[in-house]
Amino acid sequence: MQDIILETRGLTKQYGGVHALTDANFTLRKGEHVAIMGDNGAGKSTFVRQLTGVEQPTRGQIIFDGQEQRFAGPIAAREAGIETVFQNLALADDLDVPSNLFLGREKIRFNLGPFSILDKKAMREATMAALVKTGVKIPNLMNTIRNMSGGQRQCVAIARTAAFKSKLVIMDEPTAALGVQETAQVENIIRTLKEAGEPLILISHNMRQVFDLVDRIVVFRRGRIVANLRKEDTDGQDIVSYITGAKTGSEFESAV
Amino acid sequence: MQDIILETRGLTKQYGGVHALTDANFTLRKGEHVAIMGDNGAGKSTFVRQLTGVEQPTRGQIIFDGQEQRFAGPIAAREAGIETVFQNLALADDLDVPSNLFLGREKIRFNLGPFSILDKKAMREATMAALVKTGVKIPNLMNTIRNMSGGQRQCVAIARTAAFKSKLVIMDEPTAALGVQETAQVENIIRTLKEAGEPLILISHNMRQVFDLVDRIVVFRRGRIVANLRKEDTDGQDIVSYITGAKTGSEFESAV
Amino acid sequence: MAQTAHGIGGLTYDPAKRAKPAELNVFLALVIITSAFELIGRIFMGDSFLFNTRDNIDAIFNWQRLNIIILQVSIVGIIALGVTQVILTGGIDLSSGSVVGATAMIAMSFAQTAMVNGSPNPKAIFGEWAMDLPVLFPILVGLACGLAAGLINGFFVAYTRIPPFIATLGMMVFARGLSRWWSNGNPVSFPTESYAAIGKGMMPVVIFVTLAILFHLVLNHTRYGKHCYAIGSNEQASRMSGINVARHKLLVYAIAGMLAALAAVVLSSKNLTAQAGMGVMYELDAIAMAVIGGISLQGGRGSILGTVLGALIFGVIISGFTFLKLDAYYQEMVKGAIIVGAVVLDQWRQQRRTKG
Amino acid sequence: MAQTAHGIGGLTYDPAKRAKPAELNVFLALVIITSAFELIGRIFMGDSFLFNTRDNIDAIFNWQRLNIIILQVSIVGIIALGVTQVILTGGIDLSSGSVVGATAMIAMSFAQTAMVNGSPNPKAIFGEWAMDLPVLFPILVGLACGLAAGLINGFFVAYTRIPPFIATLGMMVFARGLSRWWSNGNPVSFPTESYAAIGKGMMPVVIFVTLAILFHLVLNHTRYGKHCYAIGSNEQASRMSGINVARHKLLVYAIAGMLAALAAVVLSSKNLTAQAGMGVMYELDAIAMAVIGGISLQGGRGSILGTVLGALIFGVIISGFTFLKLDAYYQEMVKGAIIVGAVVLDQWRQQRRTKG
Amino acid sequence: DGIGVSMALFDDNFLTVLRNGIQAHADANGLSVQIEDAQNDVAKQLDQINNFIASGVDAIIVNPVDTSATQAMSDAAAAAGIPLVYVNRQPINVDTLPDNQAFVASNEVESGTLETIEVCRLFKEQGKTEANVYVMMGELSNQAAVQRTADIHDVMAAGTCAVTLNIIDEQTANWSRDQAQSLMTNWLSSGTAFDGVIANNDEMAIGAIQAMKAAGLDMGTIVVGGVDATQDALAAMQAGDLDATVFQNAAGQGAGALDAAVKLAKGEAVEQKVYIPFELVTPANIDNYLSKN
Ligand SMILES: Nc1ncnc2c1ncn2[C@@H]1O[C@H](COP(=O)(O)OP(=O)(O)OP(=O)(O)O)[C@@H](O)[C@H]1O
Ligand SMILES: Nc1ncnc2c1ncn2[C@@H]1O[C@H](COP(=O)(O)OP(=O)(O)OP(=O)(O)O)[C@@H](O)[C@H]1O
Ligand SMILES: [Mg+2]
Ligand SMILES: [Mg+2]
Repeated sequence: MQDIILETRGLTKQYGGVHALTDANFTLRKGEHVAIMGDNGAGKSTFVRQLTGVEQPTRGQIIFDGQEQRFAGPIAAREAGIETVFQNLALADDLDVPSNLFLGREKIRFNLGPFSILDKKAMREATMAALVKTGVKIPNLMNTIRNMSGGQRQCVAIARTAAFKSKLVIMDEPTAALGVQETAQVENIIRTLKEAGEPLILISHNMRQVFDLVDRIVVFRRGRIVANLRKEDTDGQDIVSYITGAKTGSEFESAV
Repeated sequence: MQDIILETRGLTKQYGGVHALTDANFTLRKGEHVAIMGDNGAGKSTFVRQLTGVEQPTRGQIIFDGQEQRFAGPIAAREAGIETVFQNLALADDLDVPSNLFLGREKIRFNLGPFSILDKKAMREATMAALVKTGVKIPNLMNTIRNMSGGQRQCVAIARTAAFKSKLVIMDEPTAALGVQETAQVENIIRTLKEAGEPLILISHNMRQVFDLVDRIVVFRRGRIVANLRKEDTDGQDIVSYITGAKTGSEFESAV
Repeated sequence: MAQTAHGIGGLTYDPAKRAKPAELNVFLALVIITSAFELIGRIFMGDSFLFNTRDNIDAIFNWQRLNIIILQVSIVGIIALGVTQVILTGGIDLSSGSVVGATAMIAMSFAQTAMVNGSPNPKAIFGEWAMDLPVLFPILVGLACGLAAGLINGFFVAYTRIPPFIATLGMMVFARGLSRWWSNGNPVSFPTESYAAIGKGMMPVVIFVTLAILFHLVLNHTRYGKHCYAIGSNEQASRMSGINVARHKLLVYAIAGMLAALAAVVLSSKNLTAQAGMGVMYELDAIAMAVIGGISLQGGRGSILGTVLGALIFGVIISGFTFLKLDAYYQEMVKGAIIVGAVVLDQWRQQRRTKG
Repeated sequence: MAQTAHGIGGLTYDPAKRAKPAELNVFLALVIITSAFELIGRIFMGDSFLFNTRDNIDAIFNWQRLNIIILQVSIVGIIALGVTQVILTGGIDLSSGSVVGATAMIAMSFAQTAMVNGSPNPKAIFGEWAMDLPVLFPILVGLACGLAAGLINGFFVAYTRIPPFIATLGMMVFARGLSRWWSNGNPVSFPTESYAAIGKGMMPVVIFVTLAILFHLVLNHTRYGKHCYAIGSNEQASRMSGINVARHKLLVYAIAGMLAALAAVVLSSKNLTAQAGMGVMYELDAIAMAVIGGISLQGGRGSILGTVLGALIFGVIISGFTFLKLDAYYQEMVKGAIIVGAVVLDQWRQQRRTKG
Repeated sequence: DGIGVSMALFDDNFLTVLRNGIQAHADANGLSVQIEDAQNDVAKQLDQINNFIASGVDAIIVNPVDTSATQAMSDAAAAAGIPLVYVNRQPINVDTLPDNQAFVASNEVESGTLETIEVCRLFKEQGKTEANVYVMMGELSNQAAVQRTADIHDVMAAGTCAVTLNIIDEQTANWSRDQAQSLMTNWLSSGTAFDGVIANNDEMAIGAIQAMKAAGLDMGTIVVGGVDATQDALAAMQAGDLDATVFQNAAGQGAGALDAAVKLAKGEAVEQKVYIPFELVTPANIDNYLSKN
């Protein structure tokens, strides 16, 4: 199908003896917003790490934007157009906020290869603009990330993803540490992505958020996909019973 | 008053030029469960770090259990009877789950001072028992914490706090990374504490959770306490207006 | 919920496929290097590295070779045991070599014998009163020196929070100066017979192996060991969890200092002399043994077993070179390559494992 | 929302009270140590450390003293610039001292002059063809050696992921072996006049200061610098954020190798000879300069300015001792204490700051 | 004021005796000397000389780390007009020294030669025509080690050896007794028969002896030679373990250098080259040396 941006076939990951992800078959259409839900330790972040080249899957295929891909590392995934907010945020503790926001793609004034001169002013201003959208407050942007509160850190990571164009956005529990206002702002950012037609994978434990934002919900349980439901066909109670194992999607019965 | 377990007077913390906490006057009665809410970066975790001796306040007094205290470090606070789940969890990444759960107070078989022989079996069993209460699933307890999912890590930190008797429990966003089931379990743990009469300070951004669990809500804004409300006298909408600064508690007006 | 022997439910877990201990790779490197020497010897020299090909001897193994392999690394090995503990906590000890020098000088000064070949000891440091003392005396003096050095290191690391690299670098420079000042650079020689017995024959090996077993047990089964790993893994978290990090570090550096001192006693006894330049570069060798043995310089990961295997790799390399009669000018170049190779092998296998 | 020059709203922020740069403390330590020498000199020796009290000279400052303070640390200082970059990325370079030795030998072999005092060069390594070559030739050969060593270090660190400690330890042993093998331990001497000019007089200082300014700018204003700090701060995060960590490390070690090679050229030119033992322990001195200058061995924190100040502290200590005629036996003991003291001071002030 | 001294290395036993000789002679004559340790680093040595110049000393004594690096030192001292005396090792610019510079040294070629010829003589005395020996070298980057090892080969090549020498293996033990013990044990474990050990210094010779005794070898039949005539070596010789060593008058060299420096500082003329010969020490003449080092 032409309109599929991402597909995985039989994606599997084992750590030592731990079967963290087993035979995941997943598809995402262009412009679609999908949520992944599931217990703690169900394998959601593991799935993200395989997609983004942070780890190499034990088995299975990833087809992104029409081509089979085997990302050697996160750089490859990002260059292919996947922007990710990782659960561990992936921030450099000793750098200030603008440096983190532009980590790996700094704005430059002269191109001298690796020795290109940085455009610090432009980065600072762009950082302000990107952070204001998340609603977070940071009294001093020149402080290091180490000194930021949990929510401030998370907002920096989100702003980083939102500030760059991409073909697919993945967010792993982006609002877990955010306050009421900031959560609302970030949800707005996600709605903007929807309007812009950028596809999104959202991992969240927040039922309200998921039903507010996405088109489709995929449930992970014990390393396997156990349900794949359009928002209209389900409700919170139903999802919980998939998460807890009280129910299993008919097409996935063999999986459990 | 006899029944006050914790009181702070004029507690203040500045980092370089950042006024993270200003003149916090806070009281907690024995057996009382209080929630602290507020924006990201409002100073909630800073408040916790001053209470627990992780940092030394710039100014102000802490009166705990009837005595003025100036905890030199987290050890002193813990010895005085304060158990804390920190926002950064304070886990040792290279150790396995039981070692983390008993970090700093290992079960021993022979007392030989620092060279006391560990009772590994007893610790493993006690770990299982403590973790089952949080509802988390961990396929291999002997894996290092580094390899645990976000929620698994958080459950280990919570189980650690709940497993030991104390005079005061502080939890800084304990359920941020938890799934639906695990959150419910941890809320049950908190209810058990209430029944046992152990006082609690809960930091959370989750309005439903706060109204479900605590007796009183304290709101932080820009490093200051701006509201102190009994649950019965308020509602979610009201709290949000305090958080955003649309409203300020009458007795705190001078503060802003 | 499925509660099993190894965990509580959730994902499928297959204990048979669990990660192998990291020491296995180090052991493999040891085997490969040894076999390489054996093979090269058989092919190019018609001689065997490990087995006896001489007619006049019955033994199958060349015991002399096996002994020297361990013997020549056992003194630095004793130091490496202490260094391992320091590195586990995320620290480093650059002072051990110099502490060996200073301790050897001081201890030996109390271990001298009055008469040498019928004439008074030409290297006497003190007067009559310090001659022919009971052997326990110099040993205790030596251990006290090591303890003092370790406590000073530990004090600075733990209570002033300066980087261990600097604290122990300062002690390295200081102790080397002390050992030169002690007797104006003159060697201290001619110990009593009982002192000479400490490092005689295979005694260094016995001491090394005993201590290795002891510290293996201590690191794996006591609170002390657990706290070493915890502090190295996340010092801040350990402090927040109520471990007295400062006191623990003081203890770790003190133990490392005492082990260096013990190595000094054994070394000076084995050599029947103490010299100001003794122990130069031992600290680097000791650290290298630990790192080859798989310890992480970030702290938190490693083991005594690994360090012992790392020491053996060193021993095999030194003996192997002499066995091959490799030209001295090439030896160091090849040694550099082997050290790197051993760790590359280790790393490569570990990566394969996590990728699998 | 209150959007100010330094941030976006929230808490009150008072820019006047923001944290002082860490280099201030190092500078303070330098001032204190220098003043201490000046004071001790005035009180106990009736002489001045920094000023001229000799009648036959007009100058107020003892320029000779100031010059030698910088001159004697400028060669190790050049190395320290490279080491600073390596440590910033969370690595370490133990090979620089040995690379200096090997490079000096090799470069000098192409910088020899054919005739010495009318007779053929007694230390000639190659034949006629290698004599009296243009000065650029030995310089390029030297830089190429350093580049090769750096690339090998970088390759192992970046692509096989072995600990930098081991990769560079291997290179340390290898390069020292190479420098001994090169001419079987014999020194290589008698360079051409143009080669001798490279390290003459205050040239080493000029080179050091120029490079220090250059790398100060590079670390603070280029992408290269930013990535050094990022990788040292959190390598995993840097990788996840799309920095090509492996390629960057390769570059960092290559630059460090070239700086060591440059130091070797200057050193051998200044001394008019190259020796297999040249540069022994320079790696430790270079690392110590950087650490005294406030760099964190965990990576991510530090600066070139700090390293330069650290180098100056070294220079003042060495000159101060000679000035005070301090007995060499005590010198090292005192030096050890001063190194520790300088960093304790730094640490103590930093802690006070964060407590305030 | 005073005299600055830069020694190549403090940790070396022989140089320690030389250094103590300078100190003792200075104390006896009421002179102030300041002795620095160059730690075998040519560059450090040059810096020390510059530091002396900055402090305005009357004269400088240098025990060169590298005899081919002396040109830069001579230049620095000459530019400042401060007298300079080289001690123990012959500087490469010996023939072009300025007027206010001198040297007091020994010729390293003699030490290894004397040692080797004596070892050969002892083999001959045992009735051998051919002998297998191990050679223990000092630090490979040290010129004394390189020279003394070359001396052995030169003696063999020149035919001045009384028997035919076969070198089984030639390895470094870095001047150290401990490394020499390990090296010897490694050699012993190969089981090759040998007749003697020629070591670049006494410390290594003693280490070899200790290893051989530990393995139960009869030291009466094995010939061991060293250089330096240290107290430990003389004791080993008295015990019948060490067979030959070579004495170099360290204290005498130190005192001579100091005298020359003082004279130059006063502007008096001195002999510019003073050679102090090595002397062979054997059980026969050992009594002459027992109180010298
Ligand atoms: N490197 C690893 N080695 C061993 N086990 C691992 C590793 N990484 C993850 N695991 C295990 O794999 C399982 C899945 O982890 P994952 O992080 O994908 O969970 P998750 O669904 O994201 O959970 P959460 O909601 O808590 O973030 C967990 O049981 C975890 O312990
Ligand atoms: N060590 C520090 N140095 C400088 N600023 C700091 C430091 N620690 C915290 N801050 C600042 O103090 C403010 C309060 O931080 P704190 O962690 O208390 O927020 P919080 O209320 O817990 O927020 P969150 O809900 O995001 O966890 C933030 O603006 C933060 O950037
Ligand atoms: Mg996750
Ligand atoms: Mg917080």
